[in-house]
Amino acid sequence: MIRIQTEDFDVGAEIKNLVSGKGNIGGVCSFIGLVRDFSGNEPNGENITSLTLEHYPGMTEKQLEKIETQARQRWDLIETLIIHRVGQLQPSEQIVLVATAAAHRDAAFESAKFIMDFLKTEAPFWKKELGNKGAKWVAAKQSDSAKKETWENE
Amino acid sequence: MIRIQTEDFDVGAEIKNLVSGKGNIGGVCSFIGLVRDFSGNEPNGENITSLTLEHYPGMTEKQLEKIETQARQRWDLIETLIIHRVGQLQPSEQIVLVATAAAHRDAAFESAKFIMDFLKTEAPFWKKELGNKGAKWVAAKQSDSAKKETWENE
Amino acid sequence: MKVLYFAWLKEKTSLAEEDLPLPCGVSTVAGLMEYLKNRGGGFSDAFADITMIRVAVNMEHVQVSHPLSDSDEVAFFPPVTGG
Amino acid sequence: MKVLYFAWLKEKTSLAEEDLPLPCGVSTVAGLMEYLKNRGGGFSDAFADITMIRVAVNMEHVQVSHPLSDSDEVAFFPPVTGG
Repeated sequence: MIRIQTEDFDVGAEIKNLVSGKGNIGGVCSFIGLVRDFSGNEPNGENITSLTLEHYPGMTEKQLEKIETQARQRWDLIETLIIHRVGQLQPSEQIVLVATAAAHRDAAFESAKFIMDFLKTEAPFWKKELGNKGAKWVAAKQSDSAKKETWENE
Repeated sequence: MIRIQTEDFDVGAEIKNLVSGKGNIGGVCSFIGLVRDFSGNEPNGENITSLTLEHYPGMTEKQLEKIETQARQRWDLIETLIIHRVGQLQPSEQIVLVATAAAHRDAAFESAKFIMDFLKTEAPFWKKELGNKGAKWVAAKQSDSAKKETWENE
Repeated sequence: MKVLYFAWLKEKTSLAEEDLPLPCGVSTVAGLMEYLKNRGGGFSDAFADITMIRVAVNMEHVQVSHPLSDSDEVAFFPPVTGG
Repeated sequence: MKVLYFAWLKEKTSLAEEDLPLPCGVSTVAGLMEYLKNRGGGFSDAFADITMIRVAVNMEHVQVSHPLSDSDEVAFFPPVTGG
């Protein structure tokens, strides 16, 4: 399941809902991405006060569904969940939740990692940081593309 | 942190507590192990009605602490949590929670997997299944030892 | 053709989206980018370095050599930074 | 010496733990297992196939060649199945 929303999410409730009524689930792996809080700790003395997440409605869902489908083709999964927030977020707030449920733990771990690696490079979200030194668009990491390519070459 | 307990745990509250007040956390990876519910689906028609978890008090904590220490030596982790239940559990109940918090997602994913792989082979817990065809001690999986050895040979 | 701009491309062009006929002589994404760059002002700034820009046609990531038709939805944006 | 039994070893020996002097002539875990097996009854059954048994001395996993002293805590159990 895929959800794009401005509101926060309750990890415990989401996972409980994901596994409820499906007795063959042996394990759930989840990843929660948070807004890092650098208050006063940025190397350049910058203080980030908020983060704005922009996205491309329609394409976001399309890309996340494609990633979910690929994960389900690659591993034996019982349930998958991707929740991604958009709009303005404060330091320490939750940004993303990916959860995968499977009979066996390896499938759960690997697929959650796979979904995060592809989400980071394929899903059209952009972060803008607002700080005491002004606003700037976060630059993409080369390491994220490298992680995606590792999966493609497996 | 390590906790052995008979009571259930609240995944959302545990993760919230883990990250609270630590702003440098960028991601949390968690794994939840559940009692699988085979009601009527066991190949031999067996119906498992409950699971009893026995452990070796003292050694359990010692082994889990050692695993946590090894994970922290291997990856740059901000927080780690292991909760394992003992006593009698029903199908679909939660057995174990492992959560790792780090600045970057790879450290969180890898260390949570590492902790689960070592917990499965080093922590002195034993499962006994009670079903309509009687009680039996669960056999250890060869694949779990193989996973642990993969880490040791890295 | 519908053209969308996101993140700093939206800021530099001062435009989130526009309806545009496929310009005469343009048949690929690269051709459209060249056309937009020559519009001047914020567009010249936004499209100054096309190595900084990623493109989707009909919500799929494509290369700049991708062909275009008048019914396409084309989006320009920087490398994504979600998660 | 404190000796502990877990899971089906506890069931077969009908014993969770006992205090035992280090038996004369026993200096390793293997020697102790041989001694316990020769006790007869449930112990013979529990220690019939020692490849099924894992051992901890002072709460650390050890091989059967591990030496024993009278102050040790020794535990016998099947391969672990937690998680």
